Amino acid sequence: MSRVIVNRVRKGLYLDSVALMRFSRSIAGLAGVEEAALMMGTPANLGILVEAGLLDGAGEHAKGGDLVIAVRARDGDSADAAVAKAGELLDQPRLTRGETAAWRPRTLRAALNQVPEATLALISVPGDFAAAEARKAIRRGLDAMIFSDNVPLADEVALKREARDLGRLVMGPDCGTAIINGVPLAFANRVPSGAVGIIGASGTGIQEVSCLIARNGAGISHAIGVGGRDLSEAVGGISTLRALDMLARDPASERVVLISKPPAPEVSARVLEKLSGIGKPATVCFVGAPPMAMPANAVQAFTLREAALRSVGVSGETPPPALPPVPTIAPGRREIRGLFSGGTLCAEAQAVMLAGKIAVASNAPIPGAAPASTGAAESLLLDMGDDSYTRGRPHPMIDPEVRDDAVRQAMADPSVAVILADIVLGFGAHGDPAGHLARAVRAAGGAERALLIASVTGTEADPQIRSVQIAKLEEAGILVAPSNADAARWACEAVQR
Amino acid sequence: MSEMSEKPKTELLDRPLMVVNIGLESFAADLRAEGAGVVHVDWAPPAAGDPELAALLAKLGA
Amino acid sequence: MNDIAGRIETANREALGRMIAGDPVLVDVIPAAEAIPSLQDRMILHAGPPVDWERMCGPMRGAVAGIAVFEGWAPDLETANRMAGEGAFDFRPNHHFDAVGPMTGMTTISQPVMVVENRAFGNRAYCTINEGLGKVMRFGGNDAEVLDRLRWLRDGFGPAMGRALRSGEGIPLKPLVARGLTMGDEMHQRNVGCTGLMLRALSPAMAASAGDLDGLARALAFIGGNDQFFLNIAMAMGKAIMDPVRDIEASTIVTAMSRNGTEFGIRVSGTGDTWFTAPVEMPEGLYFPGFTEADANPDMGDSTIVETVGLGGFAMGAAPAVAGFVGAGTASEAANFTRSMAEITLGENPEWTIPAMDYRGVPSGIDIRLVVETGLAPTINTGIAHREPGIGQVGAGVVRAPLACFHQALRAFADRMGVS
Amino acid sequence: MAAVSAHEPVSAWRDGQFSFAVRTIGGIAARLLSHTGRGRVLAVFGKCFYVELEHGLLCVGAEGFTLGPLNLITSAPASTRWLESGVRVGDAAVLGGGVLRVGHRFRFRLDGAAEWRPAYSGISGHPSALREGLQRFRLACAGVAPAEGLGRLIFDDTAAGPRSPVIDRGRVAIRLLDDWLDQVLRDPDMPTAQEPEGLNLLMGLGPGLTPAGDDVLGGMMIAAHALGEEAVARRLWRCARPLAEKAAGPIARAHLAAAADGMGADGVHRAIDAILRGRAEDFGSVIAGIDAIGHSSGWDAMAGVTRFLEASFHAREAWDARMMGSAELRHHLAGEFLQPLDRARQIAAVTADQEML
Repeated sequence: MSRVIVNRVRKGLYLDSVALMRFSRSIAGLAGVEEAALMMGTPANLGILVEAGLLDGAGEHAKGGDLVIAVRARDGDSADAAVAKAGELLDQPRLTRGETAAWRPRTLRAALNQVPEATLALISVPGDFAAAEARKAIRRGLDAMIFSDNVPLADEVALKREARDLGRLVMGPDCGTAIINGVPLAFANRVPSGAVGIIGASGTGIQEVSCLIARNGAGISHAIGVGGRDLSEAVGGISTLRALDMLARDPASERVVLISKPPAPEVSARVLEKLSGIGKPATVCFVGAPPMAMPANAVQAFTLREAALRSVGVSGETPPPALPPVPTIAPGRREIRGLFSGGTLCAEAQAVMLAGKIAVASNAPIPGAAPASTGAAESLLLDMGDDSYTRGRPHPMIDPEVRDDAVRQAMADPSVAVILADIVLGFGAHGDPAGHLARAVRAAGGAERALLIASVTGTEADPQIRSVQIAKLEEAGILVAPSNADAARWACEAVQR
Repeated sequence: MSEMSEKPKTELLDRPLMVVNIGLESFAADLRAEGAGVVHVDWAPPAAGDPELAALLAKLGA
Repeated sequence: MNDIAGRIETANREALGRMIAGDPVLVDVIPAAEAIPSLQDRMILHAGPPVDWERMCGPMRGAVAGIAVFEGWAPDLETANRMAGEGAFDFRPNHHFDAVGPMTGMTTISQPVMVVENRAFGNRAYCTINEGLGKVMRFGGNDAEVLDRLRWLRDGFGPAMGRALRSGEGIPLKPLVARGLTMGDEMHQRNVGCTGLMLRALSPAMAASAGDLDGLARALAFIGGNDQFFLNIAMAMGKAIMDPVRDIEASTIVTAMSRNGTEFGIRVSGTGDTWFTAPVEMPEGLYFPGFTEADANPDMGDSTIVETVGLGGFAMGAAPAVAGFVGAGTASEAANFTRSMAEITLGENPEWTIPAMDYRGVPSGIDIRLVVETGLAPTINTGIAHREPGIGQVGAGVVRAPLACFHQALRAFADRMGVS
Repeated sequence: MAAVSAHEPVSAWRDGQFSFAVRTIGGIAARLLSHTGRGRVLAVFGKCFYVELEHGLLCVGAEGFTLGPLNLITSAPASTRWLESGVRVGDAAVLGGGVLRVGHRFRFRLDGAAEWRPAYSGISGHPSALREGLQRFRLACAGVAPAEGLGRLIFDDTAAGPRSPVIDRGRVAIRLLDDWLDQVLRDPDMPTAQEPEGLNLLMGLGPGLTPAGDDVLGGMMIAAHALGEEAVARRLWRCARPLAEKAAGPIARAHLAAAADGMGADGVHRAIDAILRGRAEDFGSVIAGIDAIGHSSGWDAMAGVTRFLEASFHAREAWDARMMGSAELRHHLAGEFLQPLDRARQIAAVTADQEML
């Protein structure tokens, strides 16, 4: 029966022996506690604690003026509970000195009293409260960005209809990325300001396009996230239409890019009709959609990469870089396994593969791709940011651990030829996602293994610094493609060779 | 609540961004680091999360 | 649904307007029977929402026995106690008779009451004279010394102060309180500034209308020696300001907060005369040397009418010395109490400003919807009385109004508005 | 500000501050308070709180608090609980103009305070009085000394009674110190090289704010001063001081330093006085005085005192025997006070007592 010893040292705490005695007895009586002592940390007393088998590493360095709480208990929990109780007993009401805590308003209303010139409410409270907070914001004349997900659809619809009547913009819900007046919000990247205005129904879609634009020497005026369901039939594109109005009037935005999954037919008609009236050249990228009729001022792009290039005037047809020389893939290996933290990046990879005549399945399938559950297709692309993975766990962009198991499984699967992974940088994302993936790959080890191809969505100005992240991936033998679309194309080439 | 209607229409894009951050404190910290105007709200569910009272409050325009 | 919100907003704007427009003036000191015609013989008004003899705390029982002997309804304290138990006295809240009273808050027919008239609306409010420090009726004191002092107030001080006030136009209280705020008073736990200003305002007229010099000297020494003399005037002022704000349909503004040592009660403009009550909480504070929490009586008194108009705990930003005194953190944190109360009030009082907070007005108009939404209950700077009658104050601290009162009020208000 | 309770002089309360008179000041505290200075509150307990000034510590107590070298006895009501009245660790302490200000609430007026120093009533220290006094004291406090701490070392036979690691180590330390004292008292100019072992076992031993072992050493040094053996006290302190610097907190060190100057709690001095005079009737109040000094620290100090007195008695007796050269004298000395019959009963009573303990 393993016994646990826990010590806690309270620096410079004075208690008279009456109190010490009382506390020791009350703790010794707690469930699971075999012996407990509270003594000043003098060498002599430490000697006693050793003899009584009560001293551990923490207690050893106590000095004469410190109080040592020493507990031996049946198990860890009762030991910790006893030490916590001792702490409680010791914490007489102490008024902490220290500088005055700046007052933080408790509600939006109080915040507006403090800062009347506020223009945007960034809301990241739990889903079932987010719509109510957004409603308060738009009624107070603010626009709202709802980062929270799990907002009921009916709430989104009612909220956006009221916003439309009030002439306000609601970004989201589940809007992870936005850039307003050059300021990155939530999970955005630090990109130079410029003439391209982006409207996106997805966070990572905006990040990939804005970073590619930056890498091509241009910049962003604003990036407005409208949330994944805005272009659904139920919502009817209210925020997209509002965003188009805003960019139409915005002098800084000379060109517009619209990114989303294929919208419902009548919604896309309404959106394209509005787009035709903005009086500015536009690029439309409904990832996974077939070729569609575009208004005169608009051109269709089929991948995020193409949309970015077109929006900076580089024609989409420039030949993409070819797959560099790679070791030939073992005959048994046929499958491509995609592990994505970004939903739209997963969609774009599916689009590229379908165009490359490769059968694809996904837990978030685009038109033409098979649902993951059927297992029919050889290649499986997973959107690991999907609710099924993030239930009760942080998003993989925040905590890459979520993806480690899938990487290990894919590395161990003899039928997998290529493993695709996206690395997304920027504010809010993990401090070193590439380093994390590299460690997971090295840990998986194995002499003969699948080809690993990744892309890094980010800029040099991001906290994680894109070039540093690329170096870490290449050190671990991971091939790094210039964009998510290129990585997918390289995977196809590698498998078809 | 009481000065609701007279508030002038603020245009998001044509004036410096000033954010009221309600929820994750890290977003406010990032915004402050970027030099953007932000006030962080120490938010808690209305009526301490009691759904019945919260619903009443909403109907009573709180 | 939106018209409900609109109606509430309009009603609250009216309520806040009346609060700010109030013009309280101290005009007279007259016997309670003359000021309050409905106050009958053997009727004892007490602080707080209604409470009967069985549920009264120690100090209040002591005060009842004492005042019964004072009014001659009982020969001695034991008989008075027995009579009280047998229902010989009619117990009513001060608030039901346009009156307020500190701690036990005894008001009976022959006691002199100070009269504050709200010149903007013509209503009047009344409060007995503050007896001073230590063993006094408001803390349940009822021995000969206490009763003698009450007799002197009835026969000597009261009439003298009344004569002085009647000889002039009365003393406007808003500007006086405004100056008190700049002197570090918050009008609940600290009235030293306003007491001084009141003494300066009263003394010339008291001297001019004085019957004899000894009487005058004793009267002026009585005011000068009691730092809390102005408290009762501030309370009558609070009552005079809030009464016109009562009974505004669809208004969610709190018009009274009060405690009787057993229960804490609030009244709301839009719900008529109903008291919404919950068990009173124990204050957290610091005790005078020699006393500890074990000696404390639960919170008591109508003095929270001061917080209701935005002073006391709401104006803590003006009184850093009080924050330290009531053990509510460091002096520099005093302003946070005012900011916190600004979260549950609809506006600020432009005439009562706090220099240390860049002359921001004290938070005014407590809205029950904001209290329930934020969970921030009104903060009250309260004196702590000894559990035994007649020993007096043993400390001071901060106490929060129980949230349960506000939940009840919100539900009742919603029913009345047909919202469920 | 608000009113003050009836029986507290209103003068104690003025505008948010309590101001009390200091009635008596301990010898060491008086030295600290003789000049201006700043410091802070180091620790707050129920009945007293410690203030750390530049040159040392002082301890502020209410009416009826034990007299002692570091203590200020003030006019604050006896039932005062400093924590509940707002004294906090870290409060600023400012000394100047005859007033000690603590935090923003308290002012202690020093003018007119009496200084307290231990006083002995012409002790002869005659061995026979000393021996009888010791016996009477042990009889009086049999069964009263608490189980915690080292109080039970007052009695010769400590084998009885519940075992504890503290007592075990304490007994070993005391035996070593007894031997050292025995030699140094017999031969004062014993080479100083010989260190009093057992000190490192004793210092910092046992529970309590001032560990029991420190109080025992303190008692020894105080008893040494009482018997005019300042040199022995100095030698003890020279060895114990570095241990105290390293092991003990500032409060324990301050009490030890005072004991090294021969000053301890009033109760200890009264006990020494009564023992040396051998007077019987004082022991009731003496026991109460010892009990009033913190939980066990009064008893721990008396353990040190009795050990030192015992050692000095044996050394004096050996010296007399050597001088007189004959056993009869020893017998004569021993019997002088007690009739032979009483002696037998006397010895039986003492031994019976110890089993009962």
